Amino acid sequence: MLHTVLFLVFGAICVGGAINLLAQKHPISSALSLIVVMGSLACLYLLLGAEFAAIIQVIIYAGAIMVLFVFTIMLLNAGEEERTKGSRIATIFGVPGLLIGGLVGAWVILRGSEDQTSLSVGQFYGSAEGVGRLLFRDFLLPFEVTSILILIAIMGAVVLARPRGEE
Amino acid sequence: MSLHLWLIPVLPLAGAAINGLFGRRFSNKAVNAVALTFTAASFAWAAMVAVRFLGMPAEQVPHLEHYADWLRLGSFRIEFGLYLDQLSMVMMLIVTGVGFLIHVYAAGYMAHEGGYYRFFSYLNLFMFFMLTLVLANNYLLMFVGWEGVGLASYLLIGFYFRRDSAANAGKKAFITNRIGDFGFLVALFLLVKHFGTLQYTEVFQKAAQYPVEIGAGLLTAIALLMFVGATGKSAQIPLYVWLPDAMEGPTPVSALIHAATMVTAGVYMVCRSNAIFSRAPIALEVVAIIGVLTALMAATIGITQTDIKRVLAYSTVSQLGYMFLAAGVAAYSAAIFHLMTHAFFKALLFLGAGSVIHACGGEQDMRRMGGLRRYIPYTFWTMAIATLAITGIPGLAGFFSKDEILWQAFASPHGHWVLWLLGAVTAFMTSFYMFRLLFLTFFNEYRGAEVEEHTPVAAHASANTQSPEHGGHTHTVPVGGHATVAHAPQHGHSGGDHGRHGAPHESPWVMVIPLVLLAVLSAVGGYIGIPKAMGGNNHFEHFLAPVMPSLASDSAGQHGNNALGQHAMEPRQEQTQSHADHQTELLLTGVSVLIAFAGAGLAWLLYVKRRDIPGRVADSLGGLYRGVLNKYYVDEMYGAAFIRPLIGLSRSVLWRGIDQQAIDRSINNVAGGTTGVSNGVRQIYSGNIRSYAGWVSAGAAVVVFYMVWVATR
Amino acid sequence: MNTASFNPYILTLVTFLPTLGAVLLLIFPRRERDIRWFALAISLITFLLSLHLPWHYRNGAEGFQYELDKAWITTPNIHYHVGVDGISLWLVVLTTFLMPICVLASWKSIHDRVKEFFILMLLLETAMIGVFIALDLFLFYFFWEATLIPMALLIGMYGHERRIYAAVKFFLFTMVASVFMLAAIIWLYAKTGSFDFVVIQQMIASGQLTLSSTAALWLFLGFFVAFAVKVPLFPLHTWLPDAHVEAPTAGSILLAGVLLKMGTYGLLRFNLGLFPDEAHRHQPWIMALALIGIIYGALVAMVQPNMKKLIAYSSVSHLGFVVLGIFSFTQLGIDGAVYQMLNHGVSTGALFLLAGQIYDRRHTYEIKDYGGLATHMPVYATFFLVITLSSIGLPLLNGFIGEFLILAGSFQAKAVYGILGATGVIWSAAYMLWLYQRMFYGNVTHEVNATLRDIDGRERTAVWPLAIASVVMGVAPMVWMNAIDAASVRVVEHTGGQVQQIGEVLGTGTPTNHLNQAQPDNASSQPSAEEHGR
Amino acid sequence: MIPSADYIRILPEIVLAIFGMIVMVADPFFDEKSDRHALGVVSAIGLVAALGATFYMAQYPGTAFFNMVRVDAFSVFFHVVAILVSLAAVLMSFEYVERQKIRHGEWYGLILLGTVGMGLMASAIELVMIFIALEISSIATYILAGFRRNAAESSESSLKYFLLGSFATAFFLYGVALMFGATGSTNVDMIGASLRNGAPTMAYLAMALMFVGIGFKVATAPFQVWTPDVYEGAPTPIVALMSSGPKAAAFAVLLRVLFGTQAPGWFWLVWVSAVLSMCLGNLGALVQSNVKRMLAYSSIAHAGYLLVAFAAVRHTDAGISAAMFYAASYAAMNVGAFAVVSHFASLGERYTYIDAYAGLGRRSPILAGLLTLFLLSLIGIPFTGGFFAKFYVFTAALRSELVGLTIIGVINSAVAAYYYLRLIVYMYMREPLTDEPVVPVRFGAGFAMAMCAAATIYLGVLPNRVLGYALESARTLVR
Amino acid sequence: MVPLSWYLLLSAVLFACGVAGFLLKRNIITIFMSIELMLNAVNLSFIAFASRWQALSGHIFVFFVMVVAAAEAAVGLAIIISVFRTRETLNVDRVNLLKL
Repeated sequence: MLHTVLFLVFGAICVGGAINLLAQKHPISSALSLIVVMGSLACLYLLLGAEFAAIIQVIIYAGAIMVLFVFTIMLLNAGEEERTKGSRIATIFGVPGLLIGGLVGAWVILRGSEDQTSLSVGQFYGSAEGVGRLLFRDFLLPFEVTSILILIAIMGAVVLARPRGEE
Repeated sequence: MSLHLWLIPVLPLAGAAINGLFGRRFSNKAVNAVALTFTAASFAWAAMVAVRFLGMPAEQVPHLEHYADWLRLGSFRIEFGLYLDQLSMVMMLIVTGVGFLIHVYAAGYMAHEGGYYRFFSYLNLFMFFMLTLVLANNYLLMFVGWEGVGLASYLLIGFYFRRDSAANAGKKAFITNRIGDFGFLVALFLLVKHFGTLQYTEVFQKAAQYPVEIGAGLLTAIALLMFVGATGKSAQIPLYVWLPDAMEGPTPVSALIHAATMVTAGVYMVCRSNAIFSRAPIALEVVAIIGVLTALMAATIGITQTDIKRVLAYSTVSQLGYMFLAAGVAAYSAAIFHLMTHAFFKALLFLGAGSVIHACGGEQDMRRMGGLRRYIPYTFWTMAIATLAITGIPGLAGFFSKDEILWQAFASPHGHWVLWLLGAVTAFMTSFYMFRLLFLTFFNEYRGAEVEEHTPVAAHASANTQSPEHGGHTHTVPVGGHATVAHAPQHGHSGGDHGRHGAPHESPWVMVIPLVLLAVLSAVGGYIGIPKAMGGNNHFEHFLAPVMPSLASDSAGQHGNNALGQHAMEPRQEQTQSHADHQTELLLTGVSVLIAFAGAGLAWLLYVKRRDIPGRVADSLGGLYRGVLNKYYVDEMYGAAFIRPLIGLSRSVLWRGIDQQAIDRSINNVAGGTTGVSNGVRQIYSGNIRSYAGWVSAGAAVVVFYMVWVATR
Repeated sequence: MNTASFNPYILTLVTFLPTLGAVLLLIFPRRERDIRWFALAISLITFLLSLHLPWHYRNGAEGFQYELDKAWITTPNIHYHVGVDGISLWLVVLTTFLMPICVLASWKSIHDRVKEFFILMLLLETAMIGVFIALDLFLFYFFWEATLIPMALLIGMYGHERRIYAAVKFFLFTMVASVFMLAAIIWLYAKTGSFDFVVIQQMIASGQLTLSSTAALWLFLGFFVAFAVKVPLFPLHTWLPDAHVEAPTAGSILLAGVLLKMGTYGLLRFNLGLFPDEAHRHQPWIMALALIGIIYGALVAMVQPNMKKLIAYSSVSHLGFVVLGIFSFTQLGIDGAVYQMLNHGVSTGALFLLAGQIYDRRHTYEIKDYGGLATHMPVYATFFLVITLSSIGLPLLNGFIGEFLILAGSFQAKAVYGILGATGVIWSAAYMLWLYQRMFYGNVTHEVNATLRDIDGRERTAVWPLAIASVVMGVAPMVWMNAIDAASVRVVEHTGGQVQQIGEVLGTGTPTNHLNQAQPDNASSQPSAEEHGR
Repeated sequence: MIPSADYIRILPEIVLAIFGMIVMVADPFFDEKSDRHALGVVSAIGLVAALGATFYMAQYPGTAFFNMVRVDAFSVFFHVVAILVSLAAVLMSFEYVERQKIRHGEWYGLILLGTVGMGLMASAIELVMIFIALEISSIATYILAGFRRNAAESSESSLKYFLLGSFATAFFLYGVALMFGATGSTNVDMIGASLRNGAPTMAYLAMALMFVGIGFKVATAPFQVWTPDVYEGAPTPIVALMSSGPKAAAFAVLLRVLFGTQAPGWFWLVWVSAVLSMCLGNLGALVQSNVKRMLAYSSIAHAGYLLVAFAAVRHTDAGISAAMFYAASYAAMNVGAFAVVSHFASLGERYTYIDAYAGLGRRSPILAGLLTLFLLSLIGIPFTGGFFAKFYVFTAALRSELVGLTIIGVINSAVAAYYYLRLIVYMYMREPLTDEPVVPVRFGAGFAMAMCAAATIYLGVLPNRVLGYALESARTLVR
Repeated sequence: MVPLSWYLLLSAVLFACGVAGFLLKRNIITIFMSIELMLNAVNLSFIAFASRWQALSGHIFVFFVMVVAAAEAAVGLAIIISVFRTRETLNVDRVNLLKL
């Protein structure tokens, strides 16, 4: 029962934030609403017993990534976005496509889970310890490989964001 | 035993080759020597062969010689092989003999021409092909000669190729012949398809298995198609148009090719194929009718022409008509007989005309001649003989042959009195225009200088209007400068070096001797064929009989099988005899003789006594006269009906229309369309990220939808 | 030498010697003179080597000779399988024979990028020979495509004003068409698992591979289109005039002399060889197209203002004859067709050669720019005359044999084909003689022409062989025919056509009313066709 | 506790990573002026070493790191392709980076590290692993695409590639998530096992979304739209790289996902996508006058041809081997073409428009000859790799009775001939606009071109070995 | 008791919002944010499925996704900066040098 309520609340916040992200003209507001979404998602993770995930969701996403975003927005002092008529395709093909795809997907999801596996708080508990075991044993290779990914990202950031002229 | 027949055609070929390849470095004498030697040798060998042939026992006739296979595909076999029987022997002798004489004549006539070696190598080449034609032992080899002589005449007519009229005439001759050859070819295809062979012997055997066709059948088809070929080669309606133009060639050529030999090839072919023709009465009828009509029509034109060579040309056409008339009434031997005599006197006439032209320095218009008998007696007398011969004055060659034809036209089972009548009318005209020629040329006073306004329309202007250095009457004498250039026409229409002097003069002896010899031949040539009616017993016919057994429609059945047998002539005898007797024959002969004299008389009246009449007649007849004068506008008709439309069609419809518009345009349109589509497609790549995202998500939607549909299907 | 051991490799040698030469040419000679001489030498050696083929060819023997069959690629199962029969034998020799002449023809006329030119020529030679000797469909297709590029480059690099248009048109026409052939070949492979012509032929003939009627139809068309464009058959011929007009002399010679033959050869070898029944089914309209080609080509040729265009259209007409002969399914017809291929190679090749020689002097192909040439260039005029005559099929010259046999054959097949085809003899005479008159007779209209010098030693050396060939081929056809006939008889038997036998011919000869004989003769001349049809 | 064999099974990646870092670290030690050729050489050596490592790895087939990667013929094949492509890219960068004044260290480092991603894509059998590998190679190429920082086109192409790329990645990831939800596993084999007994609808949905993601990476319609822009703007060596290496790897992933999991129901998807790609690609290219862009369109079309092989489901091994062969030979000829273009484009990539190529056959016969070879191979003229590639594909299709698809493909390849030919025509039949000499080819680019030419011809003349190996690996894939 | 499908629906909605954002927003950074939103949506379904299958691996995936997202963010923002440097705009519709 409580679970349901919490789900509805955070779910509502999520959706609201997402929609707000779309609705807002100024990137900053969009960024903030995205942070809201992430926060409430973290809560939903908790509901699903994913402590570890919830935490890093807050730390990495809300903490690191979104800060980076805001930082960039400030750096480029991006203003209100102008509603240019750049692309008809996006509206006449993209949006209907999105709707169709979404509906079909939703239908599948509803239909796909006839078994109605319903979840409740604490029913499944993903402890950091368990995650750690799994991560450093079965998923060792991906974990190591992500280091390369990060390395690439760093290099890229360095190369691309370095101001002009100094080659 | 082999007679080495191959030498006869090959010797001239050798001559042609030598002159053709190396002649340019030779002196005229050397060229002469080569040309004459090889022709003479060929003639000599032919004569020897003839002698030995006559000595042969009958069962060895026809004498076949096979040298090599030209084609051997399965059972289909074409030989290089020669075939000697009475018919081909006669032809061979005529060709080599007359040919040799004309070579001699030409040696003198062309003495001052450029391109001497060319001329003689062509002439020899012609001899080769002509001999191949007459000696071949199968139709394809005959066709070789057939086309070959066409080629030779093309080259020789176009000998003065710098004159467009000459070039045109040559082309016209060749193409017209080709039209005829088309018929011949199809005939050959029929033979191949149904007889599977082209060898004379086999073809005749197979043909002999067919009865005489009532109605039109295979043989009729073959015969008619062959006759189409003949009309081309022998200048019969409707394909005669090339022959008059062929007079553009040097006169010896006209004599040899367009009078004596080549043009008779058609007659030879019909007679050679008598085994087929005799079994196709309808075809025979057609031949006879075409023949007589041609004779008549040509004669009428001949009356009006004023160019001496053209008169002779039309007379040739009409004489050929006679031959076909004979062949058409299945009197093949008569046809060949006339062919022979005609070869003599017509060659003679042309050579004489050549000598006249030579004398008048290249003049060909009879209206500018006259009174020449004082200047060139030999020519005059020989030509007089020839004229008498052709008009059929008794005692001369033409008399017997022509008389035989007329008689057969009347009496033969295939004959009819109408044919005879038309023939007789033609005979009248013949004698009229021939004597007209004689009188205009040799009598009265020399009109060399002045131009007389005798006929409103320029007679031979119509023939060679395109001729640059010859404008109608006023025959300008060009600067003799390019006479040194290899190909300047001398005799044709422009007085060359030796055409510059006033008074006409007799030709050199090399030209006169052939005249005399031919005169003798045309005088006595007829005596080998005196018909029974006149106490002779047609040796010639008996001689040829084995080659061309006649079979009247009724007795075809029993004679079919032994068609080639020796004794197949008795029935013929009784046929003709049964039809009519000597009295009728003599009567008709008398009539025709009278006609001949009448024509001569009229000519004498009009062109010696009362020379004002022709003009008035011409004026009074007006349109008709002009029509005849312009050869019934046949050339123009052909031009308007076939040639120009064809060219127009090809250019505007086929080429511009279909090729460039329809096909190419449509292809280009396809290309253009593709480019258009391509430009349309490129609009997808608009460069806008959100559009791209739109495409992606739309695509994703489709994919998702499809997969889910598959899943839940 | 011990020919027995040599035989299997002679074809390979002949084929790839030019390539070798091209490679050497790429590296070794620098000066243009050397390049020319080197190319000439290579092509001559190739020609001499190729003479080994007819020399040691066993006329009687069945099937292919000088055969070499080596597995080359395992998946797909592609073999290097080459060999010749009486048909391809002479086409190979024709190719090698024309090549030195082409080299001579381009001796002076090519002065820019000489090395590339001769390299392309030699590569082209390899490809062309390969087409004729390949017995593996894949190999065939490879060589087929390989001829395309050098030719297109020759046209595009060394041609005249509109060369690019012509080259691209040529390339696209042939490319697009041959793609269908590729599809057909792949389909066959997918079905049979083999590319080997002989094997596939066996499988189809023995019914081991059963083709549904639609499949057979599409396969037949796939091959047919590719070949029809190459031939070229009306209405796919429009690339030919452009290509010829723009191509350099040597290019035209090879294009007319050899490349077009690839089309007819393909029809004969593959369309008849693999799908006899289909061939019979489609005979009528193909014959009709051929006839249209003959007459149409001739008529259009007649009104061309441009010498080379005229000759090009005359080729359309001549190859119409060839197709007519091939699809008559009669021994005579096919013999004639094959022989006509050779003739056309010689005489039209010669015509283009001569056209090129006059072009070198005046740099125009417009007929109206000439006239009266005979006066100042007698030798040239004589050669031109001989070739003209051979191309209009004068007896004792090569053209005649082919045309006569073709027409006789098609007449056997169906009278009307023969008759309509025979009109060709009239047309050809008309346009060729008219051309000759306009160029050589009359007075010199343009003063320039009076100053032209007659053809020199090199040019004569180029023309003589062709002139001689056209005479010899006209007089002694059996030299070629012995080999050809054996092969074409096999084709005819395979396609159930009519072999020349008096017996059956006389069988129809019951002497009754014959004039309206079209129907009975069809019935009699190709009963085998009907039963094949079923 | 982890057997040493496992390390051998990722040896190439290890080697590449090490060399990548070496290069990256070494860069600062050069002072400004000195030329950093050494870096290029080192990374080339690294790639060669990785190649050796690959062959060594091939001795130890099997899975490693708890079913994260599997080494089998399949993965080895794509390892080799990817590494060779990167090698060619590195070689042709020698002069390029000099000319464009680009920092060597990052450039080579990114190429090497990106190659790690490709290698892992080839051998990964775990969706998450695949995802990460995919990201590695993609992110590396995003960055490399934007390397000509003072060229607006470069950064724009980088942006487009990045945004759309991550957009598509999200789809892929969602697919992975749903697949995980549907089967409870992300291991290809286990997924296959569970799908074999009845696939839930969600699996189809997942498959669809993954197809979207990978389809984007391999640029098949309708997810190909980004290709021309990105290729046009990116530095040419990188275009050469990303149009062959990551693409080949992505195809490997697609093969693993479609055939490894024996996922159902995607046949018509592939069919339609193939047709669309061929048509849209070729039609777009027809009127293209920018050579790089033209090649981009053509790469779309080629992806289409490649998908035709996927559709040959009746004879999967034939189809898969055809696809692999196609990927290999396409890599060869495409990289070769781009190598020539990149060399000819010279400073600031000026000469990428077709007019610049007029008379190249005269100005620099060698370059023109090579480019012609590659173009002919792209057309599919026999005795070039391109021919056999198409040939196998169509044969496979026909053996599966896909006559219609084959016809469309064949017609397409005929149409395509036009625009390749156009370039040849320009090179040989047009007169050059300038007579300024073409920059002579130096060792690096020369070697790259030679390598590609050799490969193209080798695949065209003796395709046996490669195709045989492809067949073998195909069989390992669909055990 | 919340049925699993609710979570999934929620994640689907969020994903859709992300897509919509990409399609409709003009500011490059916002677009990038919508991509992040999509990733988050995916994460949610991972977590949900994890608890459905009682499998921790789902959580691991979330971890990796975040890592990747971080990397992407770093690179992406760098790219955006360099684009801004050259084009002086963040409006995606104005970034269209390369077209057709």
